[in-house]
Amino acid sequence: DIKIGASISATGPAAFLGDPEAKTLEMLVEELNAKGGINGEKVELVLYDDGGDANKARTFATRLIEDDEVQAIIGGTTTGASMSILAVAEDAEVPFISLAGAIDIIQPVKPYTFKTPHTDRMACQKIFEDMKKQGISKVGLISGTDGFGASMHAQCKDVVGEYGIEIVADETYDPKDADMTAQLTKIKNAAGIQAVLNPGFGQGPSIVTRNYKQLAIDLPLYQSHGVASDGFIELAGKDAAEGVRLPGTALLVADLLADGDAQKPVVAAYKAAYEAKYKMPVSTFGGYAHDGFALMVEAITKAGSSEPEAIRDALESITGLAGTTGVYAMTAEDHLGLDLSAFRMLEIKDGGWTIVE
Amino acid sequence: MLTVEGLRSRYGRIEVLHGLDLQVDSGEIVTVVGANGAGKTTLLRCLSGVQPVSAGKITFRGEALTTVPAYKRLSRGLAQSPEGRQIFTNLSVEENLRLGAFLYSDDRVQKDMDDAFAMFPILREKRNLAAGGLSGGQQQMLAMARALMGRPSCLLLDEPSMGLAPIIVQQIFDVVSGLKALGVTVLLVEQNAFGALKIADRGYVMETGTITMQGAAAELIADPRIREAYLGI
Amino acid sequence: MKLSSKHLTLLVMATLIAAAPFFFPSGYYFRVGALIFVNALAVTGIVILTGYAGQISLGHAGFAGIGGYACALAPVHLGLHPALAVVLGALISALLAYLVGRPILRLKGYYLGVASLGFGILVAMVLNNERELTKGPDGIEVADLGLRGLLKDWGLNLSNGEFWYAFTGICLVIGAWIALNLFNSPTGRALRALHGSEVAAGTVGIDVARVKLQAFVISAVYASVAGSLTALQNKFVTPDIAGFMHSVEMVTMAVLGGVGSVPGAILGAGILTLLPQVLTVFAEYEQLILGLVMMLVMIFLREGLVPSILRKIRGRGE
Amino acid sequence: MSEFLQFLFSGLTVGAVYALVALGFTIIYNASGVVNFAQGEFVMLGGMITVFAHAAGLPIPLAALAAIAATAAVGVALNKLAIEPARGAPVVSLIIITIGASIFIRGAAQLIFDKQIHSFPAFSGDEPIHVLGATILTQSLWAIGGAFAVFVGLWLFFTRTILGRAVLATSNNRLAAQLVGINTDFVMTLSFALSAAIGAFAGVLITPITMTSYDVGLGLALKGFAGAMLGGMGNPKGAFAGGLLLGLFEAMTAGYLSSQYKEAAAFVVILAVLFFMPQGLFGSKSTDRV
Amino acid sequence: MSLLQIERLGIAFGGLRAVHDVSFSVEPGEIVSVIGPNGAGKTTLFNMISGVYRPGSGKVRLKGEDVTGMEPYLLAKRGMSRTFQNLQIFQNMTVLENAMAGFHLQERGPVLADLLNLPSSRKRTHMAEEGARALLTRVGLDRAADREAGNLSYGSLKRLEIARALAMNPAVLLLDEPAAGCNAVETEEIDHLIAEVAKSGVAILLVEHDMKMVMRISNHIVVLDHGEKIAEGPPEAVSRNPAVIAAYLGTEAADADR
Ligand SMILES: Nc1ncnc2c1ncn2[C@@H]1O[C@H](COP(=O)(O)OP(=O)(O)OP(=O)(O)O)[C@@H](O)[C@H]1O
Ligand SMILES: Nc1ncnc2c1ncn2[C@@H]1O[C@H](COP(=O)(O)OP(=O)(O)OP(=O)(O)O)[C@@H](O)[C@H]1O
Ligand SMILES: [Mg+2]
Ligand SMILES: [Mg+2]
Repeated sequence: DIKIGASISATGPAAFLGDPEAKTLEMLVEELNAKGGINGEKVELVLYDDGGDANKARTFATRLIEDDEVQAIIGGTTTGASMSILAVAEDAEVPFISLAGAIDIIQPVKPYTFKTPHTDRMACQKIFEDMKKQGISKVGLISGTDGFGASMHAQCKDVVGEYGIEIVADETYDPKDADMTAQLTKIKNAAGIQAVLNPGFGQGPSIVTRNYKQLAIDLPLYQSHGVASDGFIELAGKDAAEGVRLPGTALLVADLLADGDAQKPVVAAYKAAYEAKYKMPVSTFGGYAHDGFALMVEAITKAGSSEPEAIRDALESITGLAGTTGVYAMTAEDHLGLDLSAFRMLEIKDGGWTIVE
Repeated sequence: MLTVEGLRSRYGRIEVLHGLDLQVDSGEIVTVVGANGAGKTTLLRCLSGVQPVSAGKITFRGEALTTVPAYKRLSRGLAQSPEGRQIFTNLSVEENLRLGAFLYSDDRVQKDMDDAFAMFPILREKRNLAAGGLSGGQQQMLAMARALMGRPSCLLLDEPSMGLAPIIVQQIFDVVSGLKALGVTVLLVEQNAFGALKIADRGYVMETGTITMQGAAAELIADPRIREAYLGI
Repeated sequence: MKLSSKHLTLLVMATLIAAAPFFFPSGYYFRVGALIFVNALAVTGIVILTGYAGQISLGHAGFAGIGGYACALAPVHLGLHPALAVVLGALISALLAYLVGRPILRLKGYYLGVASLGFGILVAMVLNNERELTKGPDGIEVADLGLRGLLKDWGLNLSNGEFWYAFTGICLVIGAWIALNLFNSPTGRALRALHGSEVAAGTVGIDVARVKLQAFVISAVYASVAGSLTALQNKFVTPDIAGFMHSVEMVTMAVLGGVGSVPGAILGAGILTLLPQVLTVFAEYEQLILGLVMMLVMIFLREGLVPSILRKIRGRGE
Repeated sequence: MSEFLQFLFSGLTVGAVYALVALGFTIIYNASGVVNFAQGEFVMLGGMITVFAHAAGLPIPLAALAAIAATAAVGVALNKLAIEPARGAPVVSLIIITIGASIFIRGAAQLIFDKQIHSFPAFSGDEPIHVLGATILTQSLWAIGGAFAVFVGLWLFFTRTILGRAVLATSNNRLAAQLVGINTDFVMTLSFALSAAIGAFAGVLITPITMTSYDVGLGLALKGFAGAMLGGMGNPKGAFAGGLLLGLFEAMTAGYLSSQYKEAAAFVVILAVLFFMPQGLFGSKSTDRV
Repeated sequence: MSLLQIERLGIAFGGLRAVHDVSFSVEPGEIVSVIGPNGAGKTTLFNMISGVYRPGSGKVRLKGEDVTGMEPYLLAKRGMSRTFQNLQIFQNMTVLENAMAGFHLQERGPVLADLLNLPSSRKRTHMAEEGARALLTRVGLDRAADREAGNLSYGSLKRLEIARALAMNPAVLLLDEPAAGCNAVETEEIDHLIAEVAKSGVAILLVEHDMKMVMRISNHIVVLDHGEKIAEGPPEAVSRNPAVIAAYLGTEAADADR
């Protein structure tokens, strides 16, 4: 048997991300084994819930490697957890695919660590690219202080200059805050402001979006990929969400993809299976786990062995693998294998998603 | 009226009452005297139900009381003015008294309160003060008054004269005697054995958890053993 | 009798720590052991503050955070050896405890709880928000302690897990020894006295404010060192270490084991560290069972594990 | 001016949320001296049960009533199954029981419901009310009004009814309370039922503003606790004022200083207040003498 | 210069003048009793002298030094010690440890020595334990030494407080109703103890409602009523003072019967 370990934040502050990830992995393993496994070998998934706690994640990583003796690890919903796991995995030379956003995970490149989600930086780039196209040069930021929001906030500030855009207001909110009108009022009153960007996930962005409408702020509102799910539209309300733009993955707009799109069959199949099994809409984050698992399976199949080093080498050589997030092309220097084209700029129209190109 | 048979009680593993027998007849004043740590307080706590009984039987007005929860005993007619006063320190004096009559909401409550104020005028003066701000003796008066608010038919008093000025001690003993006239039965634990025995009908002497002597109050006062051990004469 | 009970406790502890590895089926158990020891060390500090002196803190994780981040930052920015960073962290924690403790220790009960909570949240917030320095919520890497390498040079080759097991185990025994010393010392008696009655403590000459502050500082140092050890062991630290949940966890461990008892601290830490590890097999039911166990322990062993069990044993003995 | 007004509205909205949670602590605290850390879970249950009952077809008002009743039952169960069996345990042990209960309830909610974020429509629509250039949502007015109503109700309960005083007596001196004929077990049960119901009521009122999910309890409990302490634990006046003030501090700090450190600022204010008034704004000093 | 000198001491709670303009002094070896009706202000007076309350007016002088409003622990260092009307026992400690806590000023030392269990710390603990055991024997609690203090009966706790206060080897000792809760015989034991302590040169200030005891052992009596001093003098004089009889003793001289 092949043992794959996973440490995921199925509960805790990042449960919103981790829960669909855990569900996805469980579903995919089941599917795979039903189809006969990898090269005839069944796959066993050892799944732990680290609650988003880096310290716990490290313990589970140790447990996966030392006690469960897994051949590879997927997981690390949050960046902190991923950083903890990768330290253990690198030490023990076990391939590890992270599901967290930060670029630090794979930069500098570490031999055994890979990741599937786009980086925060790419999301920022995608957004600023779109803004630039719209002729926007002065933006306000309102970010969540959780890991996701803070990390993206930092990356956005880092790259914003490249697009000739200036940040004229910079506010934050706590992920549990109930009302952001105070921050938004300040942003609204910032001189020359042309658009607002809200990095964050969970209920925060929904509240921001509602408050945005409450204050009748008449500027384009950009959200991050952190809210790329149907739930966001529902929570923020159709009215308030109207016109919001965000960088999303193919998964969210499965139906709208062109027929020739390489990702179309993959996202359609995943979406159908997941929604049938769990009776809830897919989310971008579950998609990360889907891709991580697909990469791992592909690598093990290609390697024809479950030797860690062979898997690692195989991972590095994967090209053209279509996932929900994008089409992966790993190299020895690039352990992510995605570029900006994987993101699609989406806009909410009439309570649904549309692709803006 | 109140009968105690073979009462045993313990704190954790240490038994402090080793099979007490005691009886109080209706309308009587009975006093219990004994040295520090003899178990007098424990006995009263058993009677009011705040102390678990490990063996023995308590009967009150012909009904078994042993398993009746503490809060129901007042409605059966049993009130206690406990050791350490146990007033509601955060509530006002008036609220303390009102709670003494928690079971009642009729007009008599106000009348009883007026009586209490008449008995201890200082309490009227301090009626709105948090009871914790009272002096020690004033708190003792409040504890006594609160017990009376419960309209007991049998009153358990644990050292009611403690910390009171001589002039008030006298008054307390007068009040207790007066209760008798109202038909209230009293079980009185006192360190002021002399004063207690003077107003009591009968008395018990308690030593380390057992009754060692009992009899008519007058006899006990005269008994040289008692005079030496408890009255200091 | 008193003296021997202290030495007996330490002896039993040391023996258990030394003997347990013989029963470990895999390296992972060393990691769990080390986690238990580090937690127990922090909880021992709570025993001193809450168990002895009766003061509640809901912000002690703040000190753990300072200890942890001292190890992350001092080697990078000050060029300190990580071992010295532990000391620096402890000193900063002690200093902060001294400064914060002076005003807040006047408060009582829940009011002290909320004030210390505020302190913990402030620390967590700085760690979260001062990205330039701390790299924010995602955490920061921590230098290697280097002791393991040193031991290797001396011919003692331990795996990472084994090393941290041994090292934290030794730290715990020392920490427990100190706490047990304190219990039956003049200062310890002063602490417990003010727990009983501050007014009476004052009238026998105990400088209540000062002694309380001493307990606060000592317990802060415990938390700080525990935080440092966590960071060094993980070679990574996130602001969670200073989070409210971590503070609550410490207090819970202390109360579960028996808040005035040093062996209780270890047992409480052991249980609450192990339990989630065991419960992972129940996946979805983990939280449910964890909550249930906490309630059941407190209902049936209301003074906490060790004191309640001791009472039962003694009860049977007599 | 309109800016200030907007900050004020924001603060009142948030403050109403905190005040509602803070008020929930009052009764159990007054009956037992225990800060019930599961109070936040009551708020969560109020919101979640309403959401799911609504999804199952009940109209919102009915769903809300069902949620309040069910949560009150959970409160009673908590008392009967966990608090009462531990009677006589030290207060810290009881607090740990409530923490255990909060973890337990959260775990159960995650199984029974789900881990998604939910909400239901505001009672009177999403059209904000405009006042001098600032806006406030009608749901905020519901929350503020609800908090005020609960505050008045509690205040009357504790100062005007004998039962309310019996609750205070129970925590002040349980032994004496029994001696005057108070059924302290019943008082405890009642307190848990009322506190839980208030919590659920809060959950119903604030969910359209804050949204809800199985894990919102802890954060709410924390803020409610801080608000209650600022005002003075156990006093409904304190809970109401403390909660509102905390919300206002946060909004004003976010508006005029830094949104990053708004919570820090709020805690600094709490520390400052406690420095001068160690019992909170309206807390009474313990009068025990030596 | 008296050992303890009270000068025009006063305090008010809200509108109530609990103590007003009270002056007197206590010499070494002297027993001064303060008597008066309930609520006269005796305990409040004690609380001001011992630093538990800060006086509203007036001065307290100890060994000639102005110690008004000083914190209790500082007063303790200067030789003042007291017991409480509302018992203040260290419930979480054993009887022996309660008494040992009384030796705090003698046994305290550097915290570091205590943490590391240095010989100096052990020696101090040992010293306190010896002393405490001797004192417990003196008040008749030696057999209860290892019991949890919270488990003692009321009367025993009173004595434990006296032992703890004596442990400090005080120059001035304030006793607030030491005999409350004790029967006549037990009261006499306490009598002897107090007299003995006084004989060793300690200045004793006593509040007590047991007139027999007060008359027996006091050198001097101060009578308070409504916070003011209404009489003062040797026991015989005070007990015959009509104002004192009216306010406090009552006409029925109950004690005479005994
Ligand atoms: N809470 C308790 N736990 C353990 N033992 C106790 C407790 N309370 C009292 N005792 C013990 O029980 C015995 C009887 O105590 P009790 O208080 O009944 O005596 P008492 O006769 O009222 O004495 P006093 O005259 O001093 O009030 C004593 O030995 C006392 O130490
Ligand atoms: N903190 C306070 N708040 C309000 N009133 C107080 C406070 N402390 C004392 N008093 C009042 O001051 C007066 C004096 O009280 P004190 O305790 O000194 O009397 P005492 O002479 O010791 O009486 P007793 O003999 O009953 O112990 C009392 O009327 C009391 O109610
Ligand atoms: Mg007694
Ligand atoms: Mg007094």
